[in-house]
Amino acid sequence: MANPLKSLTPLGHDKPITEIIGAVTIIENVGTALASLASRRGREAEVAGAAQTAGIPLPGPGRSQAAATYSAIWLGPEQWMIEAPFATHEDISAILKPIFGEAASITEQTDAWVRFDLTAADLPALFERLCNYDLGRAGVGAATRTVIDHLGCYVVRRSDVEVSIIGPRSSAHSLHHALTTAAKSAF
Amino acid sequence: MIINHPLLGPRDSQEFVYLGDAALIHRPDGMAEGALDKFIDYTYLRDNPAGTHRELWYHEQGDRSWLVVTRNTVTHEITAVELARDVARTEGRSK
Amino acid sequence: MRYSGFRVIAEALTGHKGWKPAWRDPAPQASYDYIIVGGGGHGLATAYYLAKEFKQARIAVLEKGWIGGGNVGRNTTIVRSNYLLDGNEPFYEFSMKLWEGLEQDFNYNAMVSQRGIINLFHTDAQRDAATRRGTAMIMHGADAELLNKDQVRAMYPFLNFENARFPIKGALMQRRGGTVRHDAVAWGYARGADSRGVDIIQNCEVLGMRIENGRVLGVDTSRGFIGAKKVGVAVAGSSSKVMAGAGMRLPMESHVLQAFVSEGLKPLIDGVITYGAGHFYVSQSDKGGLVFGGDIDGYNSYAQRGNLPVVEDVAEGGMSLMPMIGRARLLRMWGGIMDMSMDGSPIIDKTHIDGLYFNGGWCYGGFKATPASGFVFAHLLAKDIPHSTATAYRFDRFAKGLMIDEKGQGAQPNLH
Amino acid sequence: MSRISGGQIDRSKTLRFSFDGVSYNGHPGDTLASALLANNVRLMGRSFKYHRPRGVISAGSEEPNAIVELRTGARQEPNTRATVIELFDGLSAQSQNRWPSLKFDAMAINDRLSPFFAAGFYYKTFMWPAAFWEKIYEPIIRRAAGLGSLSKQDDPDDYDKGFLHCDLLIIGAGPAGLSAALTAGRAGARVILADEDFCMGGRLNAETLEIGGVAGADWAAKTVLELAALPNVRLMTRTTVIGAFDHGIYGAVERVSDHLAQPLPGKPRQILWRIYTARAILAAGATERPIAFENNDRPGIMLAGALRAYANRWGVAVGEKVAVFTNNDDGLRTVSDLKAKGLDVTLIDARKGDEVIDSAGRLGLKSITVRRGNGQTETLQVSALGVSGGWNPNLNIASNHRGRPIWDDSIAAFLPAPESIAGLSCVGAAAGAMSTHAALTTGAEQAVAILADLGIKASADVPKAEDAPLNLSPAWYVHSGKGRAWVDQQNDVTVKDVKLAKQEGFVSVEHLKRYTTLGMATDQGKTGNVLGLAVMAELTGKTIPQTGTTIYRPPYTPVAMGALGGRARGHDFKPTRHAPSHKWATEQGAIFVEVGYWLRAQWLPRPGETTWRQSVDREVLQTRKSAGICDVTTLGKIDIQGTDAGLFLDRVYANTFGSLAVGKVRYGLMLREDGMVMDDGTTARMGQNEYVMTTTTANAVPVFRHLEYCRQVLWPDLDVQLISTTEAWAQYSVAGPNARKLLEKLVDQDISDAAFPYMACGNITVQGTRARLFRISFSGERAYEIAVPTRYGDAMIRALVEAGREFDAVVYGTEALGVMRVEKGHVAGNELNGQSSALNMGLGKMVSRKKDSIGMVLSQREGMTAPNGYRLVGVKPVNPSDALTAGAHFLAKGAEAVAANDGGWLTSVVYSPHLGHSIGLGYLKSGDNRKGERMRSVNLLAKTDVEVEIISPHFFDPEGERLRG
Repeated sequence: MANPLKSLTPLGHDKPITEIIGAVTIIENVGTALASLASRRGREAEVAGAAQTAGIPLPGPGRSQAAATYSAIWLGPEQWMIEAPFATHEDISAILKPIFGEAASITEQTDAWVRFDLTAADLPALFERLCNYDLGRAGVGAATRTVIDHLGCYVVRRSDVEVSIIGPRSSAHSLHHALTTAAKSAF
Repeated sequence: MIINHPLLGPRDSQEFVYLGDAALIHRPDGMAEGALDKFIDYTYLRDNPAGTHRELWYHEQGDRSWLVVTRNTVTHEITAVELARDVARTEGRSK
Repeated sequence: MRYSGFRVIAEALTGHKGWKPAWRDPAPQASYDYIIVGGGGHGLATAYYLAKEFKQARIAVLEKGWIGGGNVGRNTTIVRSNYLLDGNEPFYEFSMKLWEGLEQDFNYNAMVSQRGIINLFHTDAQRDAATRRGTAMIMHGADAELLNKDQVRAMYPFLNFENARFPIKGALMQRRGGTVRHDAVAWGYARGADSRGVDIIQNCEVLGMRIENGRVLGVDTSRGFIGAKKVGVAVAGSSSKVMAGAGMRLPMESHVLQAFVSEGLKPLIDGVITYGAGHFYVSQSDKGGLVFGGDIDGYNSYAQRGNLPVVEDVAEGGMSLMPMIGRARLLRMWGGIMDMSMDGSPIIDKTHIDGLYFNGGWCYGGFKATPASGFVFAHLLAKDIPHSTATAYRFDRFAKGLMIDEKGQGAQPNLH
Repeated sequence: MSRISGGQIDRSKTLRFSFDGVSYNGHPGDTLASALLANNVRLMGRSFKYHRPRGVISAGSEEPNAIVELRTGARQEPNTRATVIELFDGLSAQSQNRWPSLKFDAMAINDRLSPFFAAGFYYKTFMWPAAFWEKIYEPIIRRAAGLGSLSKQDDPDDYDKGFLHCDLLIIGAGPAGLSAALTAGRAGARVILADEDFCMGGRLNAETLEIGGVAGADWAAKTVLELAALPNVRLMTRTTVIGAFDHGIYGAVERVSDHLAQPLPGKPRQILWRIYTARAILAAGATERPIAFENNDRPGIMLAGALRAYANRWGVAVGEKVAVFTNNDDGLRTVSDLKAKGLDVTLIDARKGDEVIDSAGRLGLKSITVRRGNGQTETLQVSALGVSGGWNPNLNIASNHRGRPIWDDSIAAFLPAPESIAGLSCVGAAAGAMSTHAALTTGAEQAVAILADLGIKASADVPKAEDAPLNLSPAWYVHSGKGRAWVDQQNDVTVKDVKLAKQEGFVSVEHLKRYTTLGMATDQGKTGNVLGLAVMAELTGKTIPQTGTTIYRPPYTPVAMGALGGRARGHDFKPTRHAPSHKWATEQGAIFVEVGYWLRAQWLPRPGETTWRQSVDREVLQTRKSAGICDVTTLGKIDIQGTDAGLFLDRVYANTFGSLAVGKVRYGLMLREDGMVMDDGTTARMGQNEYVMTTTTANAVPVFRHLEYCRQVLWPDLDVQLISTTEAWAQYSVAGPNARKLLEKLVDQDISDAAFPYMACGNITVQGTRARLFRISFSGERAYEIAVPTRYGDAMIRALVEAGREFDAVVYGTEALGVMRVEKGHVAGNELNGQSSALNMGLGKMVSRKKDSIGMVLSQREGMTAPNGYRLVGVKPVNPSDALTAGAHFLAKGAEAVAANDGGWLTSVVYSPHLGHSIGLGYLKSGDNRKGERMRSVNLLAKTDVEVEIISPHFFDPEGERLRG
């Protein structure tokens, strides 16, 4: 068998980028595996139970929640995005399926997205140039999907000074351009 | 405009896609007698009121919920926003 | 009283004392042979042609406000006959031919200006569609040309050819397309109709229809009942409201279409430019303002005003097509209520009620259609048979599966 | 110099600027207007129609006359109000709409000919001969019309858009706005205070009035300092709120860099803010209006409050001897303030029957003629005249939702109607509260009331200030003589024009505006509209409210298109989507094409290939001969799971799916409810309750939306879950006789025809990497689509190319893809035009009548099943060397090219290297029964007329043996 396939980051490099633009640090995060989890009709309780046992948080609307290994983002009614360390959970859907069996629909999502982690002391000042999400009122753990330069992106407030933006992978360059432009303009 | 999403709170209508009159919930049975006439009315005729209007919006750039929004077409005032799935069920839709 | 250059000079020298009101302000009579509901462009044109071309009399136009206050006074003034489908193109070409002789016909300078319209294309598929459309236009007796990128550049060098997300590949041009001074169209028809005995009754709102045994007897108005042998409704924007008075549900929704004008500028844009990769079309008025527009807001509305997202979307299209307009200023925005029909095409037809006729569902196309709409509606009212160019605009086309869907969007009005 | 003592300018610094090439000095704090006046320049522009010499009449954004071209080159900015241009060092401005010079303007001849240019004259002439309009009359009119000019160069500056949120937006930072902001700010509410000026304080900066014992301007400065220290308050100067939109959203434009020679690196020129508010306060103050009299438009004649403002705020006197013509006590403030500055001031008080009946001075005011109450007339030599006809509340934004303003006799002006916009309250002069005390009080009290609604406790603490009444007695225009008295100065609308409009029946406000162009100029009639209304009211013997009201649309002042466009221009107009093979294809020198937001390789030239056809022909022939590889990632992929997934597919597809076996793929046809084809694609059953649907690239988003609609709205109890996986998988088509051999080198499983027959699908691995394989074909060849996680997409294309080397495999682009699908007769974009049914496409049999599916019923309508309708056909030129063009129409031989003979059209055309001539697909009336017929395909744009033969759309391997292999 030939050499295993080599992977590229969403921005098309061997290694993820890190850059500092004035007061903002932008990191291309490739260290997280993603899978969507959706309850099958009428089996919401089973899903909740299995998740609890497995240590998978299932936050409510507009929220994200972190636990020991897994964290999760609410996507829609009875639907979440499960996050886990890529190093240990590269094949995340294969790991999750046995946990939920036929009670849930699980779909691999790791490669569908590009994730940028933004760090800045004054994140609201940056986000007021990016999207209509009121980050000033969004506490830690707030998570939502909204529009950034025509792109549907998830905005996840990890801490007071850190936000993840999870956007469509094929538009990684456009999204990155929007973020760097706003960072230069805002500060 | 602002649509007060029942799960996510106030959201800019720019995140949504508009479809039209919520009467579309009541899709006729295609296998029933006289289906053709029913489908012609269902697909083409509208009350189009100047006033209160129940209409379907899709949160495409958000949580992908279809919503039934009750909105005044003269003032644009929104008086109710519900998950279309719940409305459809209460109005008798199932499988 | 006839208008002319000599008259203008004579009046100028005598202090303008001789000018008479452009139309009378008559009180409504007890009954008429024809009542046209709606004193907009279409209603006034209908009355004008009823009197002039079909030699009918005892005609009244009822307007709830002031004539010309609806969409004829709030549009982007573009005229063209560059439609694709058999159901549409003969009608719009007929309209174009009427525009071409209109001012001499009704003795009013409506500034019909055929400076040409181009529809830009940016993909091979759009070019193929332009070829199909242009060939169909010529087969219907209209004019059409396919311009390549260099021909477009020669015409409008300031368009974004170098740094475009969606490069310009060429354009479909109709040289006979152009613009018309919109208010003057309403006033010209009103004056022409009035001088032929038509009663134009302003501030007279139709509150209901009086119908007995399936036949219309007249209309109840804010100024009392007015009897009529035939009632023609031409109230685009309020069609569903008025026809509900006759117990009818229509295949349409009402939507707001915003339009915009910039501050006055020295000449920049001679003709009409339509962007093929964004929602933006623009022309420059004789006063110097850039008149431009884009898509409808997209939700049912009777509010005659829109919201920011569409304003921004139109400006984005404009900036991407002609980055020079960044330093031009948007002066005024307004909204008109469109009858958005289920296939994007109008309805001009009898109803199931004897003596009640309907004209509406114009979507974006109402202004350019004004002369033909009035003419064919007058034809239908006077002769009870549709004019040869408007045979497809029937109510029953949806039941029969004979939609006239230029955009191929199906039964969703806000996509047409 | 006309500089006098005082003012809020920094005399320690000097700024150089030029107007019409002459350089002058000014100071920080000056506007272009104040600096020009300080340099004794009163003539600043020409009017629109008569080219009358004009100077400033105001000190704010309502200015109709002093409008100039600011800056030069690509940054030239026409129609810019000198009264709001903040002076900066090196500023350069030119006068506009004049030739050859401002002082001598040849077009001023129009003024002499004005009797011929009465309102609406152009509607009555220029009609003969018809052809002359475009050729002669209109070009002259167009050249004469317009004001300033654009550079016709790309705007070099950047613009941002942004979004702000607050409890309370306060529009205007005069006494009322500051008082409201202080009250709300101290209470801890989230407040935004926006003002169009570069210095907060509003009229306070232009007055000598005191608040709480200190000068009003000082109180304002102190208040701004306190607000700036509050973290919950955002102060936005140079920010114009342009309009009120639905549900508490306001638009605002912040001029970030307009007071600089050019923006700093990386910074925008302006920002369009969308402000989301719980509540808003309109504290926009009031705008003074003139009294019309003969020749009331000369440079030097201005609003009394403006004359006062130039003296108090900018330390500028417009001459030593001045006069004030007023009908209210505010005018008296101008008299006293100017006297205090040592000027010689004459008062003409209309309330005493005194009137200004004429003026003199062609390029600048020299004298005025005054008729005293006792009938005596006198001529006063003055260089400036301040006029005050009262003040109109700036209710513009309050009427954005078309709420009709209400007339108030006490100040003879319109007030905003209560609740005219939900959530908006009006205070201060904007609400008709004209004294400083009233402004401070209404501002504070409204803030308290609003915050109470929002559950925030606040208290009003209002300092002492003057509370004098306006004592206005209405005077609109001076009845005298035959001359012209201007109502709308920029558009040259005079009292005579209003009279003519009345005479011709244009009495409604809407008709008056449109017929005379009153209020249509760049100032939107801020100073002229009510005056015009008053004149019409008098002529018709009605009251002003009976005559009509004027409501205002956004924007409050004109907005640069760049600000509304933001960053979305050039390549940033829309996002770009890159396919997984993009990096590799770029290295290969591929030619890319826009497909929606995607960039796809259109063809991949090889050295020596000089035309696109050479590349495409090679790609096609080599694929059919051996193997070809194509990136098909852009097709939509939707993961469909749930115990009802099969049933769901039966509802959304016209053909049957429930019966599809696990491990199998089927082609699906999706209709709209109106029976037209919406989309097509393949759907694979990957597991018992697990399907993967593919859509066309163009319809990926609409189809997903449609499926969610069916799932949530139509059949809410079906157990179906959906999620898009378009971007998760890098998918490549491998087609051609050697496709399997090529793949066998890479995949870890047995994919022999026995193990993996035509239309099979499954989860596999590629060198240990998770992958999916589908044996489906769009090209008519034995073909597979192999998908790997997107991060391996780049490696996968390289691996495929490497593995294909021994077979001389090619990578092909969208052109070759198109050629092969046309050769095979597959419908695609040009056939899926939204106007075509399954029957039109020759797929009528796919619509199952045995089950209810979207579109099934309406597809049966008579008009859509007529035998003479369009049918998909294949077309080839009778003479193989003839080229076909897509979009050409079908005509019978010898038939005239008129609509009656139109048989249909060519939808797609390609050159088939395999057949050696061009081929096409088309929709032809009764096409089913016309195979073998010879017709013409006519393109009337390119003037081509080609004889063609109608054949089956399946040009290539009609039996499909090659598919199964």
